[in-house]
Amino acid sequence: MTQKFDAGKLSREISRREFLKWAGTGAAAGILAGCAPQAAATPAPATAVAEEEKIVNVLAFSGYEEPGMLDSFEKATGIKVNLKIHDGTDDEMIALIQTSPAGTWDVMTPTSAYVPNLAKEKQVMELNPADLPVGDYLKPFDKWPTCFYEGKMYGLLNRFGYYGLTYNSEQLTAADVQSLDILMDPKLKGKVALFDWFLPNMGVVSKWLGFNPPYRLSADQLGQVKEKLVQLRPQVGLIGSTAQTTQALASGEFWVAIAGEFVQAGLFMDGHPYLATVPKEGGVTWDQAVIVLANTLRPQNSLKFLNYVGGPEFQSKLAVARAYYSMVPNRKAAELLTEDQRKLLNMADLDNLEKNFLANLSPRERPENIDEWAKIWDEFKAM
Amino acid sequence: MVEGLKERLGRIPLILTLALTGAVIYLPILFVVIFSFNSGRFQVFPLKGFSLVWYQKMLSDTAFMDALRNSVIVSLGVGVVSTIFGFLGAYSLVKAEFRFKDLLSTLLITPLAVPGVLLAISLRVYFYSLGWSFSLLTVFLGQLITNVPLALMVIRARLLQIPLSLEEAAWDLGAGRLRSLAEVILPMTIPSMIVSMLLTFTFSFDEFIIAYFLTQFELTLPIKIWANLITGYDPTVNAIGTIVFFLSLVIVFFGQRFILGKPYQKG
Amino acid sequence: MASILPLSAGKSNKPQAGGRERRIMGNPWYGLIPAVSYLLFFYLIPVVYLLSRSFKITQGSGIQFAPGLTLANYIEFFTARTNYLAYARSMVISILVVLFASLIAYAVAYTIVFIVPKRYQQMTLLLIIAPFWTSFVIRAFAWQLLLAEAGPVSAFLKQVGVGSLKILNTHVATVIGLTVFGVMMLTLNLYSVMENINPNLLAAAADLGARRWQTFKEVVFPLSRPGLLIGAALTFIISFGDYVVPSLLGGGVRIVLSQAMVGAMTTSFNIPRASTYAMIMLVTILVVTMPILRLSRVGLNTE
Amino acid sequence: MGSNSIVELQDVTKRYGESVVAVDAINLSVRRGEFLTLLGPSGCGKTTTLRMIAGLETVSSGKILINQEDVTYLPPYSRNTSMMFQDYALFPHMSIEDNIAFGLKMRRVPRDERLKKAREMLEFIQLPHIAGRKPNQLSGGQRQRVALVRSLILQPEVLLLDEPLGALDAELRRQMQVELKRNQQQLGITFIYVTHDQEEALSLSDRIVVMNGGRVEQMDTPKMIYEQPRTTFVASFIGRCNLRKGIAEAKEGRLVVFLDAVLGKFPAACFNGVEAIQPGQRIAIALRPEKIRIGREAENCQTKAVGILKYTGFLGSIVRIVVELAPGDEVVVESQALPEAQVGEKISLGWNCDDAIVLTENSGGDK
Repeated sequence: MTQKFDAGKLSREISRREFLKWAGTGAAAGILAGCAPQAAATPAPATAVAEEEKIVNVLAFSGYEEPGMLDSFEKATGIKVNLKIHDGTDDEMIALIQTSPAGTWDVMTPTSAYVPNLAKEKQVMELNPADLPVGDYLKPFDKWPTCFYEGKMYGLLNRFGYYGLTYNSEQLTAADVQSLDILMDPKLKGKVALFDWFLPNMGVVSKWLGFNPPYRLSADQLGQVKEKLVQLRPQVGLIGSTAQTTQALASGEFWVAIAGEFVQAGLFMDGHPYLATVPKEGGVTWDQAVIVLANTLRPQNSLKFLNYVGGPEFQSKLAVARAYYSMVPNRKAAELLTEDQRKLLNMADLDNLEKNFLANLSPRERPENIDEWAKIWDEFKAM
Repeated sequence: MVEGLKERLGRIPLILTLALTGAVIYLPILFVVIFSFNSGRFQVFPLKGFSLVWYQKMLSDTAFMDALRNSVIVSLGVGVVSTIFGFLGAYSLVKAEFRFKDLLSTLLITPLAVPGVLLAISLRVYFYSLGWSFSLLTVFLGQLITNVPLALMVIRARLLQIPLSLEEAAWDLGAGRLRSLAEVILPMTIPSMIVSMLLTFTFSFDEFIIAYFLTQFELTLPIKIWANLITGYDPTVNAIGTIVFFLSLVIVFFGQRFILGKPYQKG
Repeated sequence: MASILPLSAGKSNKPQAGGRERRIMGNPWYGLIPAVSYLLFFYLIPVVYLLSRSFKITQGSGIQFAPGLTLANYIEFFTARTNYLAYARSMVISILVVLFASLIAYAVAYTIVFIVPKRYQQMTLLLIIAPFWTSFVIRAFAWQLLLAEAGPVSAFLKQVGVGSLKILNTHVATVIGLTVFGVMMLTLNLYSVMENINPNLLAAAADLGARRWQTFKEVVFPLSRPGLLIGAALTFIISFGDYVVPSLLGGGVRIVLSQAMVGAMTTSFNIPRASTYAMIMLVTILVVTMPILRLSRVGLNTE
Repeated sequence: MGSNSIVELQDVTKRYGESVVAVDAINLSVRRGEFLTLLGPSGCGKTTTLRMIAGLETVSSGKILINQEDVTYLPPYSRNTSMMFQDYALFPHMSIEDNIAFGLKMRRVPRDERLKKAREMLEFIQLPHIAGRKPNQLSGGQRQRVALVRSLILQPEVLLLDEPLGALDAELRRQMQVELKRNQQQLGITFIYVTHDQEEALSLSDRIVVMNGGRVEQMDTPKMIYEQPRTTFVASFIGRCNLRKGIAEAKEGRLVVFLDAVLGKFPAACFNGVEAIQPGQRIAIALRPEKIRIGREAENCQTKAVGILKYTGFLGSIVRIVVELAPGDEVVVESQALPEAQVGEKISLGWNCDDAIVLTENSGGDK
């Protein structure tokens, strides 16, 4: 479904007036207004720019909240980071903006695939690459296509990774997982675990069928994806949340999952025999971009924050966050990691990353007919 | 003799049910406690080894400590305010007479029959319409909805046990309404106020869905736990769960005198 | 007993016709001001406002409404399969939970009151309800890990050769999770009514020739019915409205009503749709629990 | 009403809602220093009346005067009356001395002074050793005494007692009755006493107000109430009595009463306290059991009847017997000696018309 944003209408808050009229504007409203916590009437932007409150309100996926992540930023700038960790989907993240009074959020971290649309609707602030540490970024992340709209930059890539095969190295060899076809192997019956999130899984299946780009499919091609899923279904023993899937692999009951470093690295570090690879058919990437909302009251603070989270210190910590490991686009950050960590994250050879590693990966996009995709997934699960 | 034996045999399935129910209720808690001491990150058997690492992590995690502090602040506020509101309301319900009293009494307890998710969403829309920002204050206001009626019911039950003649005796001996309230009613209601505080504090401390919808940055403990569980399978929550469980056991056993205590015996 | 009629405050507080009589000690209704005004502004108005939105449709974004009233949301609810399936699931789950929890809790409470020796009774009850005071979210999550196909319960079942457990992410798991909660709640309610049964009544029944079963059927059960009914009503309300357990244990696919409601709010941010679910949830709870509560005569006015 | 009346009720009415009338326009005048008892069955309005005097109950209409001053709308704490409650209403969370000193505390008497006064009160009831105890550590009699002095500490002019002996067992009750009466005489305080126990009322009171259905049936000294009840209700409520209804008729120039049952007929001439009975009027006859003679003694009586002895009960000083005159028509008799007849045998009864009390049917609210 498409998110319709209209900042102008929002700020006018028609419904609010209508509501207050309805509730009676007498004593009731008086009492309520009297004890309203920092009533969030939108202040004039001019004054806001002149003297920004020393805070920045951030809606991010997990990792940012872990101990020590933001300390040096807060100390250096004196800006307090108000952080809300989002535990839903990108669509919900965007919806949350709508359910909060205008100007509540300054920064958020959606999948970059959502950025162009947000830019088109003027929900996000344009960024100047010169203000940001993109110069330190590895290729091609300095010019990651989905961070741009009509040639202008709106998002700063923050972390990324891939969906390939994560496998139990005691049960399967590297040769076994060369191809996605291994998923159909009789010995893996009931041993395949999948995340309950249709876009990456179906993207990988699309690649399996040789469709490239994987998220722009004809009705016929989508039908083939569905058919492939139906064939795969008996092999799949679990479709669960991140926690469940990872747990399932750790238990040794399941041997393989369509996933990359964000699952495998954690398992590996905890001593479970898991490795990850991109099979020959390829895989899809995942990523998160940092954006500044167009109606922010604190653009300067937000830019400082973007500079920090794009910088080496933060990125190197984010790469090995407790929540999940990820690859990071800042070369200096990668260089701060240990040799082992880089190897684990497929970032040992930074110069040839694009050529060797990314060649076979397609960016995770948002298909036009996303509802149909979701429906197929639901049917697949219900089988 | 045969009859007695049969009766005694008839008890066995009942005792088994009790034991089994107890086991099932404690199973998840046992699970949490065990894995809070397991050095491995994932909650799978076999265990990796004994470790206090998750407790250390918990103590050094400022976000958890902030959430704990926020929860304590909100729950204390909810406990105190709902008990005060509950006491005043219960006193009036017991002592005053007015039209539609039955209707009002019923309305006052309806929040207990409305699912939290519904209250949460309605307040989210409401506060949004009023242009309020979401904070601990909105969580506090939201959680009061169910806790004020709860406090009111607990305290009212106690007030109904106090013979009216005691207050009348005080009036007769020269006390006004407030004086008799302070000298007679209040001291006799204190046990129920303690129960009310304990209950509302713990209900608020554990409340998830209202807090989830009504706060922005200031997380309460259940939201923090939820976020960690959904996104990061972090065993630190096992450490927290274990500590919360044992602390509440202590509170429950300390408070049992009040919670299950015998009602007022006539002087 | 006309002479004590007005004294039995709360017992027979019939609204005084006219209410013109002056009360010498005043009429301290004003103690209700904080609670009532609070609930008016933060409960009644928000809930009524939310419900009223169910007769609106959005215009543009979810917080702006087209003028006029409409039944479109209700029509949508009753014609879209996903919606009425969600409703049916909520209903079936809640009924099953109430049924199972009532049976188990009844046996548990009965055992505590009539079989466990007197001095251990309170301790046993406390042990059964103590988990009430531990984090609901953590417990629900622990159930998720326990019931997982890769979890310990499944491992145990495999060990004993029963086969693996495939119930997580189905509503079987939801029913289990909610039943455990319902058992605690019902046990507490049932204990308090059963404990109040005068033991002389049981002795009298036995003396009059009733067997244990007959005593139960004729004396214990009728006297404990109010506790059972109240507990069942509360369990129904919680099962029907809970969001956490169906989300953590039931999987995200075959959603229940509360999940549909939260989804309408968070994913599509469609307030009218969310409020339609809210209205339907509230009406259902009212229709189901009112007769139960009436039957057990609870409520503040008739204790 | 003279100036020696301390409490006066003028047309005092208490209504609950539209339909229930608890007290129906009663008039009372209580004399200074007297022991006045409100007597009646439960629900007759006696307690409500007492509570209206105390100020614990509003008056629907009418007026209450204490010392000629209108107190109808004064709150209880502004009236110079004190109440002693049926359950004593001792504050369970306070010690005995704090309970007794409570009234003084409300008058803001300093702590030392009020506790001294409380101990004096405890001396007065000879219980100085219980000062520090809590009410639930006392016996029934002790509680009763404490409640009494708690009410007396403010030196009220009128003490209102709401069945204060109701919770005690029979022996203690008699003891406390004596003590109450002695205290009242010693202190010279006006007592308004509510009870449903007629013996208690007869033995304690200077005057008794018999109430029924919210109305005053009769207000008089115990002797007059017993001997000359004015209504069938009073007659049957105070002491035992055989009550028979009938009709007065003119016969041979005299009034004769034909009773509905077979007790017999009475010549009108010997009726007590009856001013004007018209022929055709429905009346009632009340006969106290001790006025009926049996066996040989019955022979000299003005009216005689024969019945079957149904029951004999030995009560110590007297014997109570029941005689059936006709199926369903039984008479209770109290005599000093056992009857000669055996149960089931015929026995003759007799009485003099001076001993019969004649009541006109409209002379009181019959239930």
